[in-house]
Amino acid sequence: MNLHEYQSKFRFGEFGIPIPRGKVATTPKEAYEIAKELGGFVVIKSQVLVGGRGKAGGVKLAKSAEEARDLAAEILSKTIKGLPVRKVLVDPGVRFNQEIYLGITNDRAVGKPVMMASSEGGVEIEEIARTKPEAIVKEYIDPCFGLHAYQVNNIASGINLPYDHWKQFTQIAMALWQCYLASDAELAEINPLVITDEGQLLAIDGKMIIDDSALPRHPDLAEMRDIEDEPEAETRAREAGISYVKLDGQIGCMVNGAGLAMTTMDMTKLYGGDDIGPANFLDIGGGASPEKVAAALRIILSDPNVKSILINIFGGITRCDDVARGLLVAYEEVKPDVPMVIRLQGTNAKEGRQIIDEANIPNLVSASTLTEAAQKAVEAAKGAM
Amino acid sequence: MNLHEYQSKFRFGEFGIPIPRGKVATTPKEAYEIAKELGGFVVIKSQVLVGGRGKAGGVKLAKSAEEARDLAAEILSKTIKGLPVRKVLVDPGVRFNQEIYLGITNDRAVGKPVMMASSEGGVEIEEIARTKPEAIVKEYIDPCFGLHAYQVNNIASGINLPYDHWKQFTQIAMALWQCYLASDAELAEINPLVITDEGQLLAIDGKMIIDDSALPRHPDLAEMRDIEDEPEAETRAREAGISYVKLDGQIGCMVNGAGLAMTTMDMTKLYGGDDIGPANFLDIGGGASPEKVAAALRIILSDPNVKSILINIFGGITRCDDVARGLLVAYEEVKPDVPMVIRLQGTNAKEGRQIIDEANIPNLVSASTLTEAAQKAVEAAKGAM
Amino acid sequence: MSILFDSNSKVIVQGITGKQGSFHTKLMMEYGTNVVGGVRPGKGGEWFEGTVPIFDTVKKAREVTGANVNMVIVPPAAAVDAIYESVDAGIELIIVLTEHIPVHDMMKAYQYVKASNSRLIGPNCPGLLVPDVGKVGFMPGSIATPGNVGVVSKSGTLTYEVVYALTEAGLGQTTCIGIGGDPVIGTTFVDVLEMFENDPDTEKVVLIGEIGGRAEIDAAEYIKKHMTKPVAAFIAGQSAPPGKRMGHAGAIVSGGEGTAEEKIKALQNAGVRVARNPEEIPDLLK
Amino acid sequence: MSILFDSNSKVIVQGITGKQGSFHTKLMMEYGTNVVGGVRPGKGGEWFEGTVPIFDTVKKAREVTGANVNMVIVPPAAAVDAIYESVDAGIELIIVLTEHIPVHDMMKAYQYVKASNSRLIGPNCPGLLVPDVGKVGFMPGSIATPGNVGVVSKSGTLTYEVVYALTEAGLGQTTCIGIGGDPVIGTTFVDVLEMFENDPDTEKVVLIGEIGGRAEIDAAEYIKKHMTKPVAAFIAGQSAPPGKRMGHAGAIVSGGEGTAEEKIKALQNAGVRVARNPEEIPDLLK
Repeated sequence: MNLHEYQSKFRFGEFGIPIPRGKVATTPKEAYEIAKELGGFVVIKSQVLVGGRGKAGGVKLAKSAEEARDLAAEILSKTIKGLPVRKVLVDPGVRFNQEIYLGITNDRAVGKPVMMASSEGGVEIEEIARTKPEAIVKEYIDPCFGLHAYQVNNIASGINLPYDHWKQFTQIAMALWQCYLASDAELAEINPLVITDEGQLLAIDGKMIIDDSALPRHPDLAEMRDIEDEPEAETRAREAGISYVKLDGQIGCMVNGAGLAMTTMDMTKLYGGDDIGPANFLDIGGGASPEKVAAALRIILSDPNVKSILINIFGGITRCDDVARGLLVAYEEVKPDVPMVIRLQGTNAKEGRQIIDEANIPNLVSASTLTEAAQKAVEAAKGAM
Repeated sequence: MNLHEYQSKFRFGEFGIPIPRGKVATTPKEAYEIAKELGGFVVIKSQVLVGGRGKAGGVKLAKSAEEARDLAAEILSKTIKGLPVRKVLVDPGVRFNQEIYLGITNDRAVGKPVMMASSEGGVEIEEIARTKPEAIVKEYIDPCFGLHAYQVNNIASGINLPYDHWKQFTQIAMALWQCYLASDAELAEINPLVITDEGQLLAIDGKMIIDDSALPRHPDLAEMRDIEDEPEAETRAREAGISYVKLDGQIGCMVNGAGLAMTTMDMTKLYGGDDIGPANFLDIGGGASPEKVAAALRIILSDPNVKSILINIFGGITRCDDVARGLLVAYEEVKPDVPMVIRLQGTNAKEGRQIIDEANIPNLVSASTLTEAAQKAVEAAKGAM
Repeated sequence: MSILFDSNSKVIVQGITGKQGSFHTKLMMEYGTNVVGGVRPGKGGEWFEGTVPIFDTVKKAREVTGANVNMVIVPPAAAVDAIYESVDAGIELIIVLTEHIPVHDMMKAYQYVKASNSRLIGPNCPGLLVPDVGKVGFMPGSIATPGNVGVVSKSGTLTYEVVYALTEAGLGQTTCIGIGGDPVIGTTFVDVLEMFENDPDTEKVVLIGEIGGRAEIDAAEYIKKHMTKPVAAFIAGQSAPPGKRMGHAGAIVSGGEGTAEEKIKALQNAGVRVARNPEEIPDLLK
Repeated sequence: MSILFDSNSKVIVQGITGKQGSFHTKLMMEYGTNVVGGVRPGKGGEWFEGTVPIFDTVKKAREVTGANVNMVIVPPAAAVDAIYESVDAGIELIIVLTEHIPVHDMMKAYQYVKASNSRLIGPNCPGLLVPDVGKVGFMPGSIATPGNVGVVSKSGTLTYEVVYALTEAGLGQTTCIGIGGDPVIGTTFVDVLEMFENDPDTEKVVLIGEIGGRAEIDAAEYIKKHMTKPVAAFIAGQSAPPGKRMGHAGAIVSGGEGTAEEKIKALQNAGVRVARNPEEIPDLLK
């Protein structure tokens, strides 16, 4: 789960990391009040869960409360990468002379957290990795022993941080580690951490990603999920216990298993070419009760781009005849009007296919291989466009 | 640092371990009030930092508030193993049907904490180890990973605890581990942990020893030190940065280094025989400034049993001539009237001895070997007895 | 022959009394797996299906039965404890099916397992299957048949799909293993490839990967340097957008890393035949 | 020859700019020890005594100087971090002089060192000395002389006492080592006895123990089973009462365990000549 900049920074602040004293506004008037309180010189930052806000005009400097109000109005009316801006963070303006990157993430291959830093902050770490990899300093953190103070020294030394700042840098790095740990974060990143003209370190932008699997033990973090800022279908899928990601294509997919669901998407793209592709990722998980199939159908159909539906079930423990029966019940309930292709394979596939065929539903056909199913779904989508 | 029973139990309580709702009394009247509040049936427990309180008559059951008052008066007038009883804990009486031992201590050889339990609680663990070692179940705890829930299951299974109690036992064991950890304890022990007639687990006696080296980071625990309950000289020594332990003999010892200080004690015993021995352990540490030597002299002389003083300094980094000069200054200040033997060896020993000899102080003689010094100190003590 | 599991393997099931645990244990026993015990605190002394003894702890189960394999099918909050318990009890092979273990917990447990003599498969994996010998986990027994192909995969149903396709094409398997779709897992592609390379009965290998992480890149490097046996592969998620998690906790392209494209390129560069479609795999092995 | 330290050893001092650190480093250099660097964050680039470079981190110090020994003489709150830093920088021998490290911290660090390739001596130890070759720590150089006796001790000044007595009696030393008086230490009697047993130049061994713990009992067992060289010993604290800590954090008889009596008995039972008085030791070796 991604946190907004303001959520990440406020949380950093709770762990003792110095952050600007900004506040969130949802209207130009609120932005005006905050800016006035902060002395007029502020930065207005759109709070949307995508990268590249700056380039998209979602971050602006204001020299007065009036200007802040006008810029907030402008930004609040924007849509950035498909997401309407609903909130802005109004932070005091800061003059600084250096931008540092400091972040912690999980290194999957090593099975350890890694702290990364660079004196070339202010751009994305991947950008630094591409353009100046030698400017990135890494310290792997033993998850059983935690971040050692000496490791922060190695980092400070590695990025040539003047010694005057080491003490504060150590406090910040340790606090970031504690915050990462206590939040079950996959990423906790300060970028940039600036050295202000007054010689203080300050976290002026921040980002956190929380491990979804750990949310049950962090109700406070789970509450931070901004459901306004994600497609409504994803929210509903999560509530139904279905794994769903909205995509840009035309073929709605319903599959059991994440790997097979990705594969099914890939097949629609393989046979669909440049114009046709998957409308979504959808894994209904183990079992396939009529209720779950119906919920999945409704979620898929809530996307107006969907022109056909491809249902691909590999019956292992799940029996295909059960799925077929479940689908017929769900069909009656949802009454989808787009063409549907169902492919059943594995345990009791034959019986399942027979049930579908005998139901004789005009817009529901079955297929025996994934290739055949994908080709049929592509054809159907083309016919409906 | 040893904690009193009530300090240990109240701390256990903070970590969620069920303890009796008792209170501490320093007067019979207070004991009466507490007993009345608790319904009359109470146990009065002397709070002194020694073992074997029960056998010494320091723990008594009362059936009424009046009896509690009288028993408290009796116990508060006692001296147990040389320590006057200044406080009693008044706990509600509890009826129970099983006594369990549950403790965590550091295993030095393995370098890990070890949790120990036994269904034969209520006596000291060393007693169980002697009489019924197979009744002790151990689980080593990896200090980096902490106590695992499964280890508590192993213990519960090992002591044949009925499954009904496992859930509560796990909560208690985990809480004890957290308490041990958060307190930098060397020992955290519940003995006994009883199963009450109502089927609940309850920690009716407890003991904690805190690692002295960790006290600087636990000001709350450091404050719990009961200086009333230790010899005054030990309190003063600690304040002066001197390591001192009062003993029962007649020869006051002043030595640099813990191992050498113990050895010097041993020598006075070796040559003193059954009647003469060390009056104290005293390590003045590195260096030997006149102030420190003077403080050490005063601490030694505060013990009225001291009949002679043996000063044994091995000059390594410390130079013996410096020590000799320091001693003369301290001597002038403290003016001890018991015979003193000083043995200087190592760096600049010759010069040191010359300084002592030239000072020509009637009750201060020097010796060149430890054997000679010990023998002279024993003779001097005998002469003064 | 097979890898990791054979007719001498003795399996206990931790979580045997749970709904999923009992269901799958029955299927495993029907398939012929030597299930020697179950673990469930408080049920020690009882019997599963009248024939399999239940113990309170893994330690006891191991002492009594001599089990060397523990299948862990307990809720996520208890799964990591089960890993430590298995390691400390001296279990050789720990197979964790449980999904949704927090990755911080898993990183710690991973370090612990790595320093031990135990091997961990998973978490969040379908387990393994040795045709006609036994299976530990979710894989349906009906889709597999004995042969000379080793199958290793991050996925569940996609593995069944491929194994089924192999069986239909007359290509039997030595061992089918799902290593799991979580970011931090106990056994990687490289570990399994090495075992297949050293297994005399495995002649060909199928690798099924997906987007996220760089395990497939490491596998490609290993194949290039050390493998003599032919490998065919499929990488799922070619049409997945960056920054979005595709079901599996580990299936995410982040910061431009972990795309299907780079994985396919690396594998092809190592001489692996990469299928565009999992149904092509049998042909690529012929 | 000596154990653990020889003329090829390159020493860095962590805490070189402190009062104690600089004082002892000078003495070590005067004695001929090859001190190649110092570590003090923020002083990187400066020089100690005009000849020894100071570095911000152990990593840098090791990279530049090739040091294999780190002497740690920093405050207790920083000492455990220095151990991790030394291990992670690949230092072979870490000698920690610092006293009053909390034992919980030390237990964790001990596990870390044990799993690594580094050896730790201490904490709370006087260090080691190889006569006429070098010394790391507090031992005064003047009391020692080269010879064939290996000395290992839990103590500081008591060690000096014994080494001085040996030297006075014409018995030189191969190596004198103080392993420290804390409850949890990196190198035990058994470790050092094994090294002395394997060192061709060490012909006789002196062991100086004290009350508390069971390291001397373990040593006696080792001597009985494995040692061919004669061992003389002294155990301090014979007159110490139970339950009282005698200066050293580890010097305490608790629960009837760790008495001088049982240690002496075990050593005698292993054929060790135990002195009643440390000044007797040279005679017991003759």
